[in-house]
Amino acid sequence: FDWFQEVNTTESARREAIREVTKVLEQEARNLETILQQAHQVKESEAGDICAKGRERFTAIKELYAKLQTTFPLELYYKYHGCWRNVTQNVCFLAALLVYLESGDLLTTDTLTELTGVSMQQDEPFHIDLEDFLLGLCSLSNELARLTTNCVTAGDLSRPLRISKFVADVHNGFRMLNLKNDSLRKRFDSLKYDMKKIEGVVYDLSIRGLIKEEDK
Amino acid sequence: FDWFQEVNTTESARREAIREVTKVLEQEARNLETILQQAHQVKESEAGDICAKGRERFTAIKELYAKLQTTFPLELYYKYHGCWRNVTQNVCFLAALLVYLESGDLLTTDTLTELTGVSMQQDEPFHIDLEDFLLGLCSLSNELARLTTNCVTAGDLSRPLRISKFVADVHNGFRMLNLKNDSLRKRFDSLKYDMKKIEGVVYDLSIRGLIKEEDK
Amino acid sequence: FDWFQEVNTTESARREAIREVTKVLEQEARNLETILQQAHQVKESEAGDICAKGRERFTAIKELYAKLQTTFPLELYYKYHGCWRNVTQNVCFLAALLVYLESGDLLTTDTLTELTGVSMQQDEPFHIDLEDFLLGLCSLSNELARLTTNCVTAGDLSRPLRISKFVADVHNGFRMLNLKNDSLRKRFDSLKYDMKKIEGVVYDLSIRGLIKEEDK
Amino acid sequence: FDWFQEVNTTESARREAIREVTKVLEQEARNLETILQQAHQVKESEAGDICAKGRERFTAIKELYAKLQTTFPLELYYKYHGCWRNVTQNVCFLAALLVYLESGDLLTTDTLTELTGVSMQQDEPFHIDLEDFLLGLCSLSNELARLTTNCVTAGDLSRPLRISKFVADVHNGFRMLNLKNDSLRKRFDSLKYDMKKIEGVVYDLSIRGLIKEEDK
Amino acid sequence: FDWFQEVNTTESARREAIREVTKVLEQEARNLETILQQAHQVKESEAGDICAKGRERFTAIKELYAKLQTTFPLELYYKYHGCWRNVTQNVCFLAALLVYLESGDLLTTDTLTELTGVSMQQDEPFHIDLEDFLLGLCSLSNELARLTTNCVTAGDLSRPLRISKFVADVHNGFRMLNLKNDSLRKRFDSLKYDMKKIEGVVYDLSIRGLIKEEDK
Amino acid sequence: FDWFQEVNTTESARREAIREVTKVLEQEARNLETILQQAHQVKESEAGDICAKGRERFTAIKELYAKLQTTFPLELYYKYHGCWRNVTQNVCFLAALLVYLESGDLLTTDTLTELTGVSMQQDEPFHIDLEDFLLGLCSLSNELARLTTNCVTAGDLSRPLRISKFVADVHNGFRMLNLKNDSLRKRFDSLKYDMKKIEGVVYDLSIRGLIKEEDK
Amino acid sequence: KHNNSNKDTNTNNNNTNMCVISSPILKFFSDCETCLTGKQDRHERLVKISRDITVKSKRIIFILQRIQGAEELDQLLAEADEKFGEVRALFTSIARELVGHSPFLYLRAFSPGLQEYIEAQSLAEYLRTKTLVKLEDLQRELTFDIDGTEVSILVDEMDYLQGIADLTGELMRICIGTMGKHDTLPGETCSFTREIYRDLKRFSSINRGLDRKLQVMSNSLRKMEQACYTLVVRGQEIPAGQLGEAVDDE
Amino acid sequence: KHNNSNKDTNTNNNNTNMCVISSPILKFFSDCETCLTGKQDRHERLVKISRDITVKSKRIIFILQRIQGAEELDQLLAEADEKFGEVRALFTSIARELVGHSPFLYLRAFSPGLQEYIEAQSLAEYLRTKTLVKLEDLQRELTFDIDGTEVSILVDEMDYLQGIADLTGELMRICIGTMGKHDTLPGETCSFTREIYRDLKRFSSINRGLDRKLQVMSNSLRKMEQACYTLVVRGQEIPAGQLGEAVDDE
Ligand SMILES: [Mn+2]
Ligand SMILES: [Mn+2]
Repeated sequence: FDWFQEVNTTESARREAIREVTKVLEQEARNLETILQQAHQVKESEAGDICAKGRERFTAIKELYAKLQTTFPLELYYKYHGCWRNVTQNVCFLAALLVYLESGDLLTTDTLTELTGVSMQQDEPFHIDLEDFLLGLCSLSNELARLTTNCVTAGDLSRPLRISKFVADVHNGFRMLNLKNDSLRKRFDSLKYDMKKIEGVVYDLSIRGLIKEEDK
Repeated sequence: FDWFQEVNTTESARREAIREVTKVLEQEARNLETILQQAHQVKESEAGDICAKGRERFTAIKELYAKLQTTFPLELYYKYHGCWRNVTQNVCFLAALLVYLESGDLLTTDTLTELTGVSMQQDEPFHIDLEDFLLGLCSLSNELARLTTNCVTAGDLSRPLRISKFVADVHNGFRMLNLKNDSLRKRFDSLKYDMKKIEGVVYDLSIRGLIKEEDK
Repeated sequence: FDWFQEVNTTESARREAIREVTKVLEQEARNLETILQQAHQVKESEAGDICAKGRERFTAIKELYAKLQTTFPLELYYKYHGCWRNVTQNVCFLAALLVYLESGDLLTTDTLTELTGVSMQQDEPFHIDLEDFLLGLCSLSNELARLTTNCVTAGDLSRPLRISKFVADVHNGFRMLNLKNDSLRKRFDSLKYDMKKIEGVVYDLSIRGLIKEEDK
Repeated sequence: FDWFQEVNTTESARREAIREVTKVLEQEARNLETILQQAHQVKESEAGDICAKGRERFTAIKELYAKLQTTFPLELYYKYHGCWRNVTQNVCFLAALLVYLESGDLLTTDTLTELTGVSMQQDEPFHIDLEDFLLGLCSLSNELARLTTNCVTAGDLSRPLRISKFVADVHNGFRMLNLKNDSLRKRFDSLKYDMKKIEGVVYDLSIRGLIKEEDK
Repeated sequence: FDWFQEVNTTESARREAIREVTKVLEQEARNLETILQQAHQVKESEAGDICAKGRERFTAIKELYAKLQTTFPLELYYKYHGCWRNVTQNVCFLAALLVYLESGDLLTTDTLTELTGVSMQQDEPFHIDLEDFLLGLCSLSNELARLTTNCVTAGDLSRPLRISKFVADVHNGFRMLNLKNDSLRKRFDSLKYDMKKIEGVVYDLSIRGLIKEEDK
Repeated sequence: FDWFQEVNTTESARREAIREVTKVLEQEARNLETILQQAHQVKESEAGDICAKGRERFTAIKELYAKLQTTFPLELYYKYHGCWRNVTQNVCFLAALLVYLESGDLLTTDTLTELTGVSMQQDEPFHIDLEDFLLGLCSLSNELARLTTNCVTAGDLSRPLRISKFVADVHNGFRMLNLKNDSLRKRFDSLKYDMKKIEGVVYDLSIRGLIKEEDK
Repeated sequence: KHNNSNKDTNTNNNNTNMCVISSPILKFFSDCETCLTGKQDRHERLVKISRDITVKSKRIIFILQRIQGAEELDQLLAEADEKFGEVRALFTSIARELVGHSPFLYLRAFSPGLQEYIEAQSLAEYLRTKTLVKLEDLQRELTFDIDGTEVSILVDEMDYLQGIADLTGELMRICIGTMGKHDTLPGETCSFTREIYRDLKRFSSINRGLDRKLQVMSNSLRKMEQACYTLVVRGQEIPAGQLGEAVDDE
Repeated sequence: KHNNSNKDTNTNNNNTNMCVISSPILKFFSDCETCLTGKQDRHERLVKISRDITVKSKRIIFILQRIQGAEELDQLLAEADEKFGEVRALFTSIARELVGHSPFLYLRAFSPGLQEYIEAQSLAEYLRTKTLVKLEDLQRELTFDIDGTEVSILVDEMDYLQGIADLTGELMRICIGTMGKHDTLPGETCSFTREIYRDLKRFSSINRGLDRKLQVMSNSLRKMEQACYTLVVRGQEIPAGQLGEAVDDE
């Protein structure tokens, strides 16, 4: 049984090391989130500053992902995948939010790789799992639904229409996928709900004549 | 126990065959949905094209239902009913949406049979279960509620009133039924909610004098 | 355990008898609701007819409550209370709606007793439970919120302000209660939303100068 | 919607009729169980009387199954199957227990058909579902495990060995099946446990020299 | 989103292929189990024949494991690990049982690799997970506890003491491991229980003077 | 909320520190257990050596308890109690086993304090919780039941009667307590089974005349 | 701003109990408030009494669980009876609270205590007379004369059956605990439980709650049967050649 | 029969509290009995006090929920303060029970009451000062001088956060309820909640309990944001051609 004992010890040590890195990664993600949350309180024009600060934080996140890859043999990726799933979904969401705030575009896999230093090629030893990426996008639309109401409250009446178009595009993309996975399907339903909510805001503005013709 | 073993094998084979067909059926339904979803973006007058394309897809769906009936002895219909329930509810919804977009009328059982090739006579060996049909109608009102706000946004101000009357009729029909079934009752509550939402849109138009007298 | 057999039989028989009566009661309540629902489509001045028809249906309801009291020993009232809770809440709601449509007043306990033949004295053997009555009032404000928008649609611009005052009074009454975290508190929270909605309509009218000075 | 209403009513009536019959069937099954339970208190030699009484009760059960088949169109068998599943499993168990007490043999499908009047051919319109039969056999071994300890307590030392052999045979039969179904797999695990328990009793007797050589 | 769609399809195809292989693997494991189960009914001296037959079946199992490795890129081992966990634990158990019946020794990792063609080096791309191996050993002691009582019943009085020593050794090995994992810890508790049961049998033999001095 | 950051950090650090100590404590307890387990294999007369070795290990345990007390403010004892409950119950059990093996007496609170350096005065800031102590005693009777059968196997026929008397005394003590329906009551119920088991051994010996008159 | 129509009414209901309430609506709600608060307060008081009853009943059960030989029975029962007096006093307080109110309205408040009491009472009754306590006897014990009014704390059949199901759990403990010490109790409790189980089994699947109780009973019964089996199997063995000695030993 | 070795000891522990206990083992267990029963009894007493605190705190919250315009605030706070006095008396009883015992040992007994109290206290504090009550202030309020000993009912961070999470639920009700009646409260409560949420979000996934609370807060926050949105959207609309009238109306 000595050999087992040894395997056991290696195993524990690895999990401990992974735990250490993901803990810091979670902390970094939370810091980034706190920064990006401020977007709810500022005008769109002032978001640039927030985005700049947000982008900076990705340096640390990139390093942590690099470090994570040194804690275990990469062929065991999916053995430990559960340990960083949650935080990676969160990082995907935050990257997507950042990119949207910066440019109004959808996060591409290339940009995600640029920000985190991790590939999205599913056959790479260490990569970002597709499902985690998609779940991150679901969180994005949820946050954008909140942003839509808040920017109306803050007096910014031109954004809702743009957000609405953006989320409709994401929704269309999702509909193509054959979602077996339960948690993803559930989140897709909530994406649908978010889209309707944003459409509702656009409607509220339209009917009151608060949308400029040129925005349409 | 040999006999049991045999029964067991037949059973597995059947479920496998059904699974195959319903998988394709789901894919077809998704395609059809993508087509009909475009109705949210176009003027009512341009919906004809979408409807034509949608109607075409039913050829494939009809064939799949025909194929489904060959995968198991029809007297065991309700043994396997659970396998195609979801997709059938979805098909009913899409058929109802198609018919509404085409003519503004409620999908009749005859039209449904024409589109899917499946009878709605509850005593036929293979038929569409009444409950599945009704659940499809609930999805319809949900979609129409969305359509209502979107067509106001798109500047089409005459549809909401008509949709409102249509959904009120459906709602009245449902109220007559003595709904015991839990999932149906829940969906009926959401139908009520959709109706109120649509009435809200009509109200918004009314108070702003945006409803023409002749529409009333 | 023969006595248990007996107890069981009595018990089953009683529950069956109660079930029979409440089933008919539910049907009657549904019929009454269908009648009163028409108030959404007619002018206030024409509601008299609806009310008259509605009031008639209470004869049947009264009889059913009388019959209900013969199905079990009255000291066991709260043992079987759960069986008719829902329908009684609904009856209270409908009675309150009727009275409001007739006179614009809040249903009093005396009128309720007159309509249903059941006392509201909480120490009477058979009575209407106070909480059921209050839950009925919550449903009333929900229905009045819908009525408010619909009567604007129908061109009746003087009712919203009156409804608004009425619901505000009910709301003020509710605020006096010490509620537990139960269904009543939840419904009270949603009453607040109904009130907001009605106030919204009044606001919409007032910014358009559609409220006559004498109504204020 | 009238047609729906009608379907709905037929449906309710059928379910009510089925409920009536199964309720009586459950009662009969319980009576039979009370009779067969006495086997735990009597010597094996006196079981004949119990069995005779038990067999008589099957006349009523047979009639009830015949009546059940008249309550709905048989092609809808699996639509309502859930309603009599439990009681049929119980009846299978009781039939198997009866046959075991009478002869020490395993209930055959023919005998079951003889007792209940229902075929076990899975393609017959009305039949006993294979799974229900197998679940009944699982209950049998559970009861036999109890019987084994009780008959030792009552001083009957020759039965355990015979029961042990019988249950081991049933267990072997089960092992051949590819059990996908969850509830069946769980029950199979408990069958294994019962077998071990009975083997334990045989062991207890063996080690104390309480098993006659000729029994082995 | 096209790229996602593609990834999705590959994924489904792989899972399907894995499912196919593991299904056959499960069937083979069941067949093997049926063979080895006969050890409960024969004398120790006659077990050789059973073992020979059992060993033969491993040819098929080995091939299936080889085939399994072709169904997906091996670096994704742990992504799909859950699909063959159960059957692999069962195979480990059966291999361990076979080896014990053949030689009275504990299955070594080398022998397991020889039988299944799969390495136990935890860093190999495709290997048998250590935890699955250990869970297989827990099942072994459970089976040996049953064997112990059954061989006393069959009159074989010298085996219990040997089994007792063997299981005590396994138990000692396990105690060294720092078991964090929940399911493993639970099974370890049941191993403890099995050991006590076997000690009980040895006690029963001892007090009756049925253990030969030279066996001690 | 910076204070919360701080509190959180302190809290995490404390829990980490406690976890560190208890981890080592668990390891030490496991080592001690391995030593005392040998008592099952040796004659009573040779147990002295085992006991001596066991007693030595308590030096380390004592130090660890001393260290544990430095990891958090002692007034928060019951806040973190859950972290060391399990291991303390185990230590109590091992201390009680040691004392029993040494002297045949029940572990007193004074001896426990001597061994672990921790008081059992329930109002001391750091103490051994009374319930943990009692749960340790339950484990003791469980172990003694195992010891009883094993020492018969080993040919030591005089111990069972003494163990029986000892456990009966403990059982009598427990009967004086008013227990809630908690884990202690459950363990007390299982203590009864242990007592029965030991009495069974004494009975087995006595019917064979293997108990010497002077032991009675 | 657009809605200050009811500011006036607001101000005078700020402290509802002190100032004059003008509108009939507010008058009605003020009455509701009194009624609802009264209910809540009574509910709270009943919960407290019920908890006391639970504790005391549990302790009675522990006293009775101390039984070993036949000779101590009377003393234990006497001890229990004394405690039952205290429990009865608590039930009197409940009855006092319930004057003019339906026990079923407050059943949820005190049914845990009631069930535990039934468990204790039925255990005592079993040990005293070897019979099952009757529902009507329990009911009579729970009928009180409060200032001339007769108040019954109605015992629901389901509460009774819950108590009986719990009783079999306690009987199981007694069966195991007295095994080898008391000549008849283990066997008697086992047969008694078996009879209750068989009788009640007739009503299974009528009521979901009852089914759960039957499951608990069935588990207890199996444990008792197993214990009796062990005793019998062990007793069956008379080692060859030592027959004489074994008889001596008895 | 074969085991009557301990019949003697049996008989003299039948009523444990009355007769002399000879063996040291029994002496020890008798001490245990005293200790365990004492614990149980104290637990029960604390549960009862805690329930009273819960009821009273809930009623304080209802009083504060009556707020509409700014002018009633002082009166409502005065009313609440009076009730807080009663709650404080109850906490004094808890402190009295805890003299010489760890609050954490009995935390489960009184933490529902404590949490509800924190909810009420933080709501009052918010309405009074528009700030979040500090844990140390709460802690000071819950430190008592019992016969010269200082007894602290220690407030765990998690209890505090639970109270804050519940607070946001109540703020949500106030936000909705005062909308259109109170000029500043709806907006203020919404921003205040948003800040709390953002600050606490930094600690998410540290603690599972905290995550659940954050979820509750997030829901309340969204409802408040939605309500504020509705108000703003509505206010944005000035129908063409009726501008003059609308201004008049204000
Ligand atoms: Mn109990
Ligand atoms: Mn609250």
